[in-house]
Amino acid sequence: MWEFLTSQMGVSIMLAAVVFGVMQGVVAYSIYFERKIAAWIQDRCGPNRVGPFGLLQPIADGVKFIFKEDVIPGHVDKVLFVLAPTMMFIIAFIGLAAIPWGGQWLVDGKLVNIQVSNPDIGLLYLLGVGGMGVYGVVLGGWASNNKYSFYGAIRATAQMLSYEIPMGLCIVIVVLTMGSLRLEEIILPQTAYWSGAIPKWNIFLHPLVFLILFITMLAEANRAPFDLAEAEQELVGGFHTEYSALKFGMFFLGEYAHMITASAFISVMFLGGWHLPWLPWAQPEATSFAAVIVKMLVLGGKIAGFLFLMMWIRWTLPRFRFDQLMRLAWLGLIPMTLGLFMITVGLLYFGLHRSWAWTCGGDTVVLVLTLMYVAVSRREVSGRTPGMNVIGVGTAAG
Amino acid sequence: MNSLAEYSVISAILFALGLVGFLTRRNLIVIFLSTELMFQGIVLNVVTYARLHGNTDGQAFGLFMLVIAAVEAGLALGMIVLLYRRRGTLDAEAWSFMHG
Amino acid sequence: MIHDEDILELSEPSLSPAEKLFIPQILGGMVTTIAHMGKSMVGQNLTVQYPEQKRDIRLENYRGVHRLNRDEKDRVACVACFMCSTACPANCIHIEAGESPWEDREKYPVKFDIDELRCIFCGMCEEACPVDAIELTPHYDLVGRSREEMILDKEELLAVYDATRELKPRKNPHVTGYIGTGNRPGVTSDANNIDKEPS
Amino acid sequence: MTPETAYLLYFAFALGGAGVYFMLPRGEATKPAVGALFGLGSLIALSLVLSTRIITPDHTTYYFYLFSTIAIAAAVRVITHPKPVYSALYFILVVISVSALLVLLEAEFLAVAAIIVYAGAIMVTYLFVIMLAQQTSTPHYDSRSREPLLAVMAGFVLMAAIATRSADIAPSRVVASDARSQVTSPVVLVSDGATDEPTGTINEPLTRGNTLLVGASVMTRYVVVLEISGVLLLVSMVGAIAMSRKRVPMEGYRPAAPPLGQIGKEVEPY
Repeated sequence: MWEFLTSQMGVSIMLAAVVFGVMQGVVAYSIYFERKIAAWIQDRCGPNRVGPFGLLQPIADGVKFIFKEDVIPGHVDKVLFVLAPTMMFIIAFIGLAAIPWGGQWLVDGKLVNIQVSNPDIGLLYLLGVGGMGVYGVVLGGWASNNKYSFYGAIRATAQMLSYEIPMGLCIVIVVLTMGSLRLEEIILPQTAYWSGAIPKWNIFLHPLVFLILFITMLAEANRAPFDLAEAEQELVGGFHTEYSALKFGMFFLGEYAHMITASAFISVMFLGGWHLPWLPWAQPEATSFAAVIVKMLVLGGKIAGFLFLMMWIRWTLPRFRFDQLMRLAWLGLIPMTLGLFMITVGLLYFGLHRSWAWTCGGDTVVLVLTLMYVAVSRREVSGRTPGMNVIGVGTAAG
Repeated sequence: MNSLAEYSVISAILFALGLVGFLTRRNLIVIFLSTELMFQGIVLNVVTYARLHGNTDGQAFGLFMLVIAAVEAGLALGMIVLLYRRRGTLDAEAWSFMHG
Repeated sequence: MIHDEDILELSEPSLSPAEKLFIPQILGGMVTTIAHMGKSMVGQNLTVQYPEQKRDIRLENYRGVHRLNRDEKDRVACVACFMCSTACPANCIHIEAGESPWEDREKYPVKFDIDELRCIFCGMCEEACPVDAIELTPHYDLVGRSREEMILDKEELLAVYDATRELKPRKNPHVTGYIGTGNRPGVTSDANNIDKEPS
Repeated sequence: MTPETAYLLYFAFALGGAGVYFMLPRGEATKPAVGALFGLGSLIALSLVLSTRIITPDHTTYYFYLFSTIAIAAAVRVITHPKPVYSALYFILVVISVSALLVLLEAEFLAVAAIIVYAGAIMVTYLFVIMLAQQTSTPHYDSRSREPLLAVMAGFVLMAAIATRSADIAPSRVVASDARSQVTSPVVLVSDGATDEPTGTINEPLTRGNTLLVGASVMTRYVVVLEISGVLLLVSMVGAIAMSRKRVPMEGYRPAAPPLGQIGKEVEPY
């Protein structure tokens, strides 16, 4: 039994169970913290009725979601209506399978990866899973047979398709820099130090790419300020207008699980995953069981930091308008990432892709060019440009 | 361990099913879906034979096939949208007068 | 009619490059919100913890649940004149009048129902009442499990009076000349003095 | 392949053809249950044929059966489901299960690339168009197929032809034609003792990283193809934009105006 438990497959199975179970709780409590943070930012108290400091609120919410009447409206496409929240939930969770949680564990003289699966193509797997994430929204919106839901679905589709391009390009830049698609091999070079002090995290190497990837992650996870698919003021509830009870709960949990997956992903890509400088437990050489736990906690802390950042942004920024959203992707992020991509390829050719001065110089060049473009561009934020409403005049009725 | 013949049988089935769909269905979108189904069969077949040869040329061609599929989808969907706007229907027979 | 001088022409503010880039503005906004968050986390928020804490309200003119006042002999003060139900914009007052068993008035309400769900708490009934028999109390947390329960009849309205008598004593209506139904603490208006004079 | 297995294979395809014929939308005459029954029989017969090819069953065998069953069943539903949205969703299922088969063939990179490109991008666009264009009620052209019998016969005869031929892989020829291959890995050819016909089988996995091999192949031998496919993508982008940019009303043709104020009654919402 011990033999099996300490084999790679046993560890993977256990880790899958643990991650899935723990993530349910984490997701539930991230909803609690979202409400708390929102309340604090708005000078309120937040949930404080159920249990001390309202800490049992997620359980109460869960009970409510389960026991409420699960309405399936008569006019919906029933199969897809039921399928959509399930897909949202599952797809948000399966991305966690490729995350390296705790480096390696030396047990009985052999090293075991603390990772559910360590495929050659871990990054691409995450990208593929992320691309599938839109189906829950689209199907839910369409199956509801409700105009508001449908608008939400259409917005989500266009948004995800647009933001997948800069996201993919950012990932390609990281892959070019690190030279591997395996997540564990992306972490390992990041555990070295520059001049013995600063960890070689990719965020220092490519700060602009990190920023852009974070923005696209927000958009992919349907988070504010990119949550146009569920814009309450315009679309009632967007794609989940018709949903109630457990199905709505699954949409809700799916959104937060998506945030966690995205945070874990970006931590691994840019913040060294489980690595923390100067902490001997969180170094690749440490392979004891305690080190594994510490590494998991470090990665968890980074995920929590990103979650807090996302919540902070959500309760600070107003939602984008749709044309602003599209312009940001197509005229802002995609040209920037293309420029960064070309610079990275050039640096790779000369073997300078891991040198801090050159990569940051490249990022600065792209940033300065963007700033110059923005400074000379005459577009205002309102999006009302001269001649804009000419489009569409004189066309046939569709 | 399987022999590779099974994979090519599956790919043949996928291809032929795509063909049946292409011939019978009248909805333009489903017709194009059927061609994508045929693509899937072909990709599987190509990779199977490449695996048999022990090299990766088949996977390279699978990748190019993905490119072709993307190109086809882009153009086909653009065309379908155009046709739908003209006629308000997705029926392929609505355009049968274009023959000759 | 909108006059030309009332129209205010607005144009978009022109944005600096930093504002067009969003990022400095976003960072400024995030600093603001985190400052608020820090303040709230140490307990400086404005929320009233409702069931435990209650906001101070002005007892004299808060428009909460209705009550039917009793006069000095604990009889219902209403004379069933239908002024309140006539004045009610929501048509929530239903009165059935009967011949009064007492000598000092002709009619009294046999039934007096107020549908608190229809009521809009405008206070018109209070204004209309010639004998100040109907009043709105500072009592605002009225709950019920059914619609029927929310229609208060005469006894319930009188019970509201009994419950809120201490909190908001009945005004001394000089028109009726009833005495001894209480005085409003801290109010030394002419009305109080006038009411006392006949005694 | 012995004649017996060949006949069993033909029988499986005949059953499958009947199943697809019954499942194809033919208005009132559609009998999905009967079709599903035939299809089940066909799958069982097919698995009997394929099981004769198994040399040593291991876990990949079970995965192969699982994912190929899903792929075939989903593919049948792609072409037979009267609602295009469901067709598209079943197609995603086909893509995923074919990707799983590709993973079994140790082509992980292509598998995930297929999921990203097909499921992540192409099918989303398809769904987008379907949802914009299609009502929830099934229009007549979706509930009636065109010449189902002839098409099924043609398709399944073709299927039988290809499948029978490809089940007879002769590895000696294969190895001979592989002489010029640059990137090679050990291929062990194991003889199929039951039929005394040789069958190509891989006992050792590709040693180097799959992505690396594909990348080397694409970037060296097929770099011209890569460039051409890039140009093709550009052309299609230009074409798609040019096509959908402007709406050109046809000469003298007026689209039927939708009845006003009837949404939700005569006209289903979208």
